[in-house]
Amino acid sequence: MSGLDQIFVWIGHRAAGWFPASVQPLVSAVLAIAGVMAVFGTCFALTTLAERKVLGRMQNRFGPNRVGPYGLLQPLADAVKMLTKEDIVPFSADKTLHFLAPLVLTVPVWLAFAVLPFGRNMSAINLDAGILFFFAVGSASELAVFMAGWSSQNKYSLVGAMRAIAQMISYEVPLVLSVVPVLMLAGSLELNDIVAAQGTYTFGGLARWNVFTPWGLAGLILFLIAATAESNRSPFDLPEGESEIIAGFLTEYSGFKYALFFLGEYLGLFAVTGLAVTLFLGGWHAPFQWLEWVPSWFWFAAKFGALIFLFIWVRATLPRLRLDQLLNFSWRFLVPLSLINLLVAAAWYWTGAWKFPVVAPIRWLLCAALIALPYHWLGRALRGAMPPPRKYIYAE
Amino acid sequence: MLNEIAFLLCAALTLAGAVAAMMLRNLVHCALCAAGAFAGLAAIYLQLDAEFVGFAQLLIYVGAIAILIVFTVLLTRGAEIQPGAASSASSWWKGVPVGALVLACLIWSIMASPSLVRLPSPNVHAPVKQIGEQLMNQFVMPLETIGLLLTAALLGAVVIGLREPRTSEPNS
Amino acid sequence: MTPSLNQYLVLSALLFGIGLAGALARRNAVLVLIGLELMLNAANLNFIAFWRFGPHPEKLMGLMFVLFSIAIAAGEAALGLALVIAIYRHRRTAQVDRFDSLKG
Amino acid sequence: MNGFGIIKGMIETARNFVGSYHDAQRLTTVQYPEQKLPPVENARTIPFLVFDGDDAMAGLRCTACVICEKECPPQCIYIVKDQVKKPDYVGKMQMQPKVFDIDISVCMSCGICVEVCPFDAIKMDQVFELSTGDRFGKLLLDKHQLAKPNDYFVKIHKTEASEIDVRREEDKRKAEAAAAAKAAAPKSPATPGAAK
Repeated sequence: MSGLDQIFVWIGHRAAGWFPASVQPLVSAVLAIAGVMAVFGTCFALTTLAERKVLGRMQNRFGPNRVGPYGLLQPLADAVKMLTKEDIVPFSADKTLHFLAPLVLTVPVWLAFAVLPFGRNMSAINLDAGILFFFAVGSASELAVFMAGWSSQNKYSLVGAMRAIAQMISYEVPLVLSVVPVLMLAGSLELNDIVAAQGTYTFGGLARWNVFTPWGLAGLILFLIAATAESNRSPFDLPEGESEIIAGFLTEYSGFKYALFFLGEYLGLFAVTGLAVTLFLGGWHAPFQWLEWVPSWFWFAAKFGALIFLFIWVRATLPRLRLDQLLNFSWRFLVPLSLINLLVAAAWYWTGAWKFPVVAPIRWLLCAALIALPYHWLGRALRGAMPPPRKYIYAE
Repeated sequence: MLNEIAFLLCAALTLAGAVAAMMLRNLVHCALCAAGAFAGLAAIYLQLDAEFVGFAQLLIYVGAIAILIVFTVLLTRGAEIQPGAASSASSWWKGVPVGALVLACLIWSIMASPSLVRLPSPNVHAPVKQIGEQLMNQFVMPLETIGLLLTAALLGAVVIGLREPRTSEPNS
Repeated sequence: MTPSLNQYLVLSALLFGIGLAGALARRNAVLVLIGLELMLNAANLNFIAFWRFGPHPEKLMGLMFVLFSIAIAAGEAALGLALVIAIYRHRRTAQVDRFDSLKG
Repeated sequence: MNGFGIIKGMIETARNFVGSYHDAQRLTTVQYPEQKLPPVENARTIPFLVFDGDDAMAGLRCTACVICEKECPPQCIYIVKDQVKKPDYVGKMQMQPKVFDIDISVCMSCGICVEVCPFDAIKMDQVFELSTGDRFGKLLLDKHQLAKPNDYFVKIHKTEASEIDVRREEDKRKAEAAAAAKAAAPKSPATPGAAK
């Protein structure tokens, strides 16, 4: 079990062992960085391909299948195309900010991977305030989007950037609030502790992941919705809604800078997905006790891949929202629901002390009802707040 | 030595950001430079072993306040360089001497105080858990007050920012 | 060698001076607010530095002060900027020296 | 129940996703360069010139009447009449084009030339792989490139072509009958026209 499980840790140790002791921390840090960048860089390439293929299949098309066997070399072709394109900077653009924006977006996103535990003993740094670090470095992306949109001196860019910021600010609130119950129940901001808190098994060897509790399930769904919006993905892709504002804040970008934006957006999605896996899906723990022999990093990767597939699936299914629907949905539905979810988590915590027969199902149902009823009411209220369905006079 | 260099870098970033934020003519540049200064300060907090505060600084100042400022700049059309911008240079005579005077006082008192040349206590650690416990015990009253204050500020900002319904004004 | 307390205090003083000079000299209300934030940050840096170099860092007093101060700064910024926008709606300007009459 | 529609939609896309792997009916995409759909009979791209027989230039139905040139809305047809005449299918002497060019970069595939042609000489083609690296030279087709045998016309527009063929056969037969009658009626001396 431990051989394959710890193979990357072992490789890192051996590689660092060749260097003098004084630089060993530096070397192991560099190795961790290189590992993360290599793995998630590849992951980026594969996801762009997978996204196009899965989207194609969901729309009864083939998707890319020309470059290489089954189109597997498509990312390579895309990369060559992107990097050989002319880098156009608009004449009236703010050159410095136009240049800095992709960097400001991409660099902090890489930092966010530092605290994610990818497997047993496999996180680059153990920060005491890991979650806070994650959200703190993620907050730079809003400024980057603004810089990109404003510096382009293009009205579509500016509108896209303003939409992006309004959306990111609105959805950051439920994103953080849906994480709080996990922190409350785990009693720590450190991601390794949160994973460890989900590491035990209950009856039948089923894992005690947060998603198997009412507040965890609700939290995961809230988190995923907010994460979709944070990473500007469909159905919340208004900032880049190509049918309305060309490409939003990306309109004036081309070539390598555009590729960097693309990379930054996907990495942001990966980081948030990794966080969802860590917080709600038990991190690198196996779902059943008898599956513990499978390496921990495999479980992380499997859950990660499943969530990425889910994001692609949602993108293939749902149409884009309107801006007022988007903001109403956040402030009138997600934020109150995530606040109520806090109360549910507290109720779950207090009912944990109950001692009478068949307590587990009762406790589960009670807490589930506590979140399901507000969900129903808020949903109805939200539907009431929306304008009524449009009446068509001529088309019918 | 490494610490010293890191400190100097962060300090340089902070000061450069602050000076640029106060001197540049384009308000969006000012706001972004201010964000840079706030980020530099966060780095200095991290260097001072105040992890939690450093991240909070980054989250709140860079993630929220800088964005708010940028939004306000755009909403008040401040990004355009006004024709009156040249005259604002003439008001430097008000600000700079006062700032320099205060600065001189502060620096003089810092330099004159011998007790301030001290080295940090070793191995300071501020675990998040301890911060949380303190917030819930010793500082629970300020915490609640802050909560109330923030709620009031939120409501106040919304009320102020609300566009009042267009009433017919007879004399306009 | 690590930086001493003096250096942090000098940095903080410089920041305060810059913020003060800017807040007094610039006429745009947003810039005045940025200057205020810089001064507030200078104070925060002082708190952190004194906490770190002080005799009882384990009591976390300085940290707590800064946490509360950051929270207040956030509220202050939100309110201040809302005021700027509200005034801009009435006067079509964000220059502070034009806000000189109480009558709207 | 709120959110139920989303789940229904996601089931639908999932059904597409799974179905597209084992249900050929769903994947309607044609892998173009390797597979091609058989063209529909009414498909039309650019005009071509129909000729009868084996010799393209001799059998060209076009009589250089320049109606099409005049009618063409984007004016992409360019015709120069030849001085030499040649007999048409009924044996009548007709003009023939010396130059017949169509600039297919200008042609908008409206088919008006086909409508107005009284000789069934110009018809719409179904070729579509017309792209070329030479923007000015290769897109200007002359009469040698435009001429295509009647068999080809029959192949692509079966209904229309057979109708025309029947009509032309009839014309030919009538003309022959007329010629024969003419040759037969005045038994006496010489009829120079009929001999020709």
